[in-house]
Amino acid sequence: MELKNKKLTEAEFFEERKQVLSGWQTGSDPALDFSASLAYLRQIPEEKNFALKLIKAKNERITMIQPRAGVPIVDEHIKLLSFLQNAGADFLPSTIDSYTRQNRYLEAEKGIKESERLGRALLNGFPAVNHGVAGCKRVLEAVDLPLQARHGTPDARLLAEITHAAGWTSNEGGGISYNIPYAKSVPLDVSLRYWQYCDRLVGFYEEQGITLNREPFGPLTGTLVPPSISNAVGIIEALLAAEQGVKNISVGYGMGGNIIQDIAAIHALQNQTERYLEQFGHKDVVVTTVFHQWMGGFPADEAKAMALIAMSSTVATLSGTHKMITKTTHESIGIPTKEANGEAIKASKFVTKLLQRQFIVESGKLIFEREQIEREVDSLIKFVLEAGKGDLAQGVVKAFEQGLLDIPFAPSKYNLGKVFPARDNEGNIRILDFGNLGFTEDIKEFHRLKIKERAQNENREVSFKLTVDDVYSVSKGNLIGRPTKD
Amino acid sequence: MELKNKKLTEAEFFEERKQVLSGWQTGSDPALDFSASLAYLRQIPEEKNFALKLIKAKNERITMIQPRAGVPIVDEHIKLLSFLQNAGADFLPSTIDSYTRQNRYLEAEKGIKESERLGRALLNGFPAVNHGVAGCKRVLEAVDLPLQARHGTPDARLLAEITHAAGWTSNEGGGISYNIPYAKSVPLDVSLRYWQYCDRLVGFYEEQGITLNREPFGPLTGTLVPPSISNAVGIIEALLAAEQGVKNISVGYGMGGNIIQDIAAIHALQNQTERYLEQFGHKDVVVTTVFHQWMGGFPADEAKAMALIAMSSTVATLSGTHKMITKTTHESIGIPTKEANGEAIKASKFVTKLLQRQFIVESGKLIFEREQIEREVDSLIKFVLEAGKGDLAQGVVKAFEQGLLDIPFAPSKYNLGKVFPARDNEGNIRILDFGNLGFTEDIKEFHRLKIKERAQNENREVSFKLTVDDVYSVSKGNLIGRPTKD
Amino acid sequence: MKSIVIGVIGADVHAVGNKIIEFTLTNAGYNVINIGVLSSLEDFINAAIETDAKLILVSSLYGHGELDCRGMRDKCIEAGIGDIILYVGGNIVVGKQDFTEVKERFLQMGFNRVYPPGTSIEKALGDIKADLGE
Amino acid sequence: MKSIVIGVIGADVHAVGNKIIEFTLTNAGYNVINIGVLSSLEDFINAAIETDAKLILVSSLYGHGELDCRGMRDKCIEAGIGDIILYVGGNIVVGKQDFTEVKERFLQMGFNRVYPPGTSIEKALGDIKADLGE
Ligand code: B12
Ligand code: B12
Repeated sequence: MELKNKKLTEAEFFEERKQVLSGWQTGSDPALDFSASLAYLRQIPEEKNFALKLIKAKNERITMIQPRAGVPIVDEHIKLLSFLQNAGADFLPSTIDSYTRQNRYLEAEKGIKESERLGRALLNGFPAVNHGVAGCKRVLEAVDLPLQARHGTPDARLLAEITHAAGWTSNEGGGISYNIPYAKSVPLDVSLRYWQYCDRLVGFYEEQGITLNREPFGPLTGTLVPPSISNAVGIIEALLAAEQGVKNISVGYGMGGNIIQDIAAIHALQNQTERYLEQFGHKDVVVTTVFHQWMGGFPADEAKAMALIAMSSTVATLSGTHKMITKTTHESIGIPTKEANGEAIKASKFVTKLLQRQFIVESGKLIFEREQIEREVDSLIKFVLEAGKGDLAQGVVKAFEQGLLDIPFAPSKYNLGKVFPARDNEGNIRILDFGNLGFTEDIKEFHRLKIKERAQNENREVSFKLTVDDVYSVSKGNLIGRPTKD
Repeated sequence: MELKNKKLTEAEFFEERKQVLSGWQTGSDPALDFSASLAYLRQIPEEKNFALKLIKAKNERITMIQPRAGVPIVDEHIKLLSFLQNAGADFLPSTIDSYTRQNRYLEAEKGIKESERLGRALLNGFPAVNHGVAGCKRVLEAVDLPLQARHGTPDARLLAEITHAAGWTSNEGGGISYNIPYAKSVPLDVSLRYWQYCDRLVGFYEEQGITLNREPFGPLTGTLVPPSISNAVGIIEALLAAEQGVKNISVGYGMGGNIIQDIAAIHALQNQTERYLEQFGHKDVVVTTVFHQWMGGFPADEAKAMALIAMSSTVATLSGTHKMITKTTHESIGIPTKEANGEAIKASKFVTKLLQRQFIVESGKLIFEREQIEREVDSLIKFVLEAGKGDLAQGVVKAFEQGLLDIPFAPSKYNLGKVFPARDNEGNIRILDFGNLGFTEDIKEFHRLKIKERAQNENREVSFKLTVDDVYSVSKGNLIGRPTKD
Repeated sequence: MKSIVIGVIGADVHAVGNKIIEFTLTNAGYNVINIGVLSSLEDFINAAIETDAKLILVSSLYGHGELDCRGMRDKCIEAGIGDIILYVGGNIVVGKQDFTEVKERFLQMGFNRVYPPGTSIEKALGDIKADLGE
Repeated sequence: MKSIVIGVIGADVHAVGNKIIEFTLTNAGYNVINIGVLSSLEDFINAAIETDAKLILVSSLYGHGELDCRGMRDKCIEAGIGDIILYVGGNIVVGKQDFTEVKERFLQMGFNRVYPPGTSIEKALGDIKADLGE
């Protein structure tokens, strides 16, 4: 069947569903019958519904907080999440382990057993598929907040089925954002198709009166991603999701480090997602934004890491974003302890609450950057649609093939990997090498100028060395990777 | 002798000096002969001169960092300062103990002895007068950074003599800012007169080619001080200092919590200090600004305290201030350990360095707030000058008598204490009760409107309860002390 | 109306908490005699004698509390008000110290109640009511 | 030019460090065979045999390193390259753990050098030079 941006018919969906549920033994749980799952979802109180709580954040104009967290054993995971809830989280996650993300449920099973035997976590997350609907429900019922699966799974169909049936009211990811940064050899048309299923599942629940939230993963590789590239991907995934009937979408963005560019990116993301949804005929979708605290390499020093966390929270609040994903002071070392995670939540929440409703909205620079991002996004999406001869899904596949869309530092072989970003002299993320990126000539000229300005300021040639220096710089305490004297 | 804003003659100065130096036995040290002290100061390298390093910060447009710190025993104090230097401080302080601040050198001596005997600090700072020039020189020579005395002393004449002769190239304070918030019954004309001496001493060194820095204490009581009141006091103290020959002045400001108002306050402070100095005929004074991290009651939780520190650092950097004074995660409990102090320095510096040269300069709101503060400052200073029939020093005394100048929460009986501040609905610090403050009617109307807007929003009367709630709020995690449901 | 003497002891000028305490105790129905900041031991005792107060509530914020409060109970006995109730609170010692030890030191000086940093006056209202008998 | 095989083991997709390592080692004059992310034990060994490499430099960032690296030396021996030099670095276990213990576990798996989190590739250049004999 050829990939098209078109809503799966109920017949297609139900046909595919049989196969999906047979992917692992937990798929045969009768709790996965829609009669059962719908009944379960209907009795979930409003304050535990991810989508409804996000609408609340939007109406109240406040920034809510969500950590990342996941451990292999259910009871331990419950302890962890309860701890984070008490620390002040507004939304809870379940970060899924890397074997599950690759659908390697057998290895995940081994990881669970080994972790139980040794009494320490050998998996880097919560293997939701292996734990099945029952395990996932136990988690949901033990906490008071909405739950979301956060992962990085190209084929998350079974994961989505199990977690939604267990009352987890949001799923993160998308056919691009959970493939290109998270896989090496999964073809893009395949992951897009898989994610149509995930979205159709949410659309199905929506048709039955249950609103679930979907969140494209904004930060992509988390490493010097120019705002227009990540925004374009987020908008495209929002459009693909809406086509399948999703009505509550959060688009995300990973902090870049220049405050004005970051705020501009969030504003542009909100504006353009709404505008494109309208334009594609989806008039009743609620759009919110998600701001990720610094997603690149973190400083090892815990005081510095905490400073970066609080600084990120300041920018997030000023941007008016609706949800912020937190990091921890252990970021550069390993999966954080629950205590470290809790401290970061407390610190982040302190800032968002203290600065509540202080927004930065005006300033010429901000408007300039926002319009620049919007122009670039328009250019990218135009090239994508052209490549797909009007079909968005087809266009995405073609655009990645040709490098019209290209995500820096991504591991996937379906990503051209010719785009190299670097910071300009003010620390804004610009593009040094475009590869074949879908930018019009005037946009390219702007980037060239900006990068040249910086290189001249540092008395050096424009080269890949700028990119390399910028990858390291924040963890070393500088935004811009200037050449050092020694 | 009547107080006048007029440079002390050399004869008057030298006459008074004899008496000053006889205040405590360490005043008779021959190192206090100007021949000796000048020779010592002349060999101090540029990078250890406070005034010159501030000029560097100004030229490079960066925010440098200074902690607070002081313990009673010289060797311990050296250990402490070396530790803070290694943590990344750009300037070093010596916070002076409270007995010395009250010229109670006998009790300070007891405190030193007791601290030595018990092996723990019983004084809350470094008793520089008791340690004398020799002790203070030992401190300076053990570190690589400029040193400043930070205290709160109405009569700091002997302290200034001793510390400057020991090569400490800056002195914090002023006749208003180190009296009204720090004393109960020292008449204002007396402290102003004492500080003319401190300034004249710096002016004398200046005449001999040695530039020292003077820093009026900006935050005053640190508690809901409206920017225009603290800015007006800073500007007045700058004018008084310049009259005595001071050429390098840093005016300070304590963060209020509304980011736009804070940035506006720093911009207004820089602008108006320069403008007024010009107007008073002082054309060769270098003005820099100092931003104090949140000066009111701190949250007890260390993660939240660190968040407040990093958030303050973000605002300071965006404001373009030249120096930031840091707090610690122990703030709400007691004098910090050197480790806690070091962590805060690292965190603060991480932010100022990462965000280096990212300024917020435009935006209509910012310009509006800056102009509002400037209007209010102009009004206050006009009333002061009128009260003094043209003489600024006389004017200050009269203005405080009449409440034309009035500092909220100050302990001094020479302060009318009729001004009550409160936050408006955006968290800006405004005035709820003016007492007799030197504001024109249109300014008062603006404040009334803003406070009313907030009270209405909270469905309550405009009353002192707003002020009380706002005093507590930040330590509880809110900027505005809204009525709580419980 | 029962009388309570409040003030900030020693060379301490922290005035904000003192003003809040006055406001809170007055609202709670006590006759508050506020001798303000920079008050000596003697100032507290004299005020208590003059107003026949049953409770002296000492604030110390700046860290010298331990030096300033020494001999408090003895001086009260000397002045003939040996059984007056003595409270102390604020940030009563220098730095972050183990509070059980700190408390012990102040109890030995004759204080009846000793509060750790961060105890707001509201939290002590219950104790005051209990100790003054209501 | 000496050959070094680099790659990221297991289900790990952290690609950034891998690209930086390739860039750095190439600049340092080595022939770098980069098998990229999501590489199995066998991928590393096959690449080493094909290119006659003297050093395999394994990156593991995502926390499953301990599971993924088990049997590394044994598989090398089986494949007839038993004395190849094995390095591992990145964030090789889950969470913040005492590194001396972690190191011990990986040394026992047959690694020659085991690096703690935050060791950039530059810091290991000296070891590489020493081990490859220069
Ligand atoms: C960016 C990032 C991502 C990006 C990766 C994009 C991509 N495809 O590359 C995204 C967002 C996709 C991601 C995903 C995940 N990540 Co991640 N990620 C990071 C992060 C923030 C930075 C990594 C980075 O690029 N650093 C910059 C490069 C230049 O440095 P580097 O990778 O450390 O490599 C250098 C050194 O380590 C060293 N080095 C590396 N290998 C070797 C080998 C030898 C022998 C030597 C000497 C040196 C050496 O040299 C390199 C160059 O200098 C780190 C935390 C951090 N470091 O701050 C977490 C981190 C590595 N991620 C982590 C985790 C858990 C995940 C996820 C499982 C869960 C999640 N958070 O979604 C998934 C994993 C998916 C998968 N299957 O692998 C954990 C690993 C935990 C652990 N080991 O206990 C970390 C440490 C964060 C944390 N504390 O939780 N991540
Ligand atoms: C604002 C402030 C100042 C202002 C004070 C303005 C003024 N005149 O009032 C200024 C800037 C002038 C100042 C000066 C100094 N300060 Co100061 N200051 C503070 C700060 C930040 C807030 C105090 C405050 O107003 N809080 C709000 C009020 C409402 O709360 P409160 O004062 O704690 O009072 C409440 C409770 O404590 C309680 N309470 C008080 N007394 C009692 C008694 C009883 C019996 C009970 C039950 C309860 C109780 O009820 C009050 C109302 O709820 C605190 C740290 C903090 N708390 O975050 C430091 C702090 C008190 N200061 C400190 C110090 C050292 C100084 C200085 C010596 C040095 C310096 N930093 O310059 C000078 C001292 C000058 C002097 N001679 O006293 C230290 C004390 C250290 C210690 N004990 O180990 C602190 C703790 C900061 C620190 N960690 O270093 N300070």
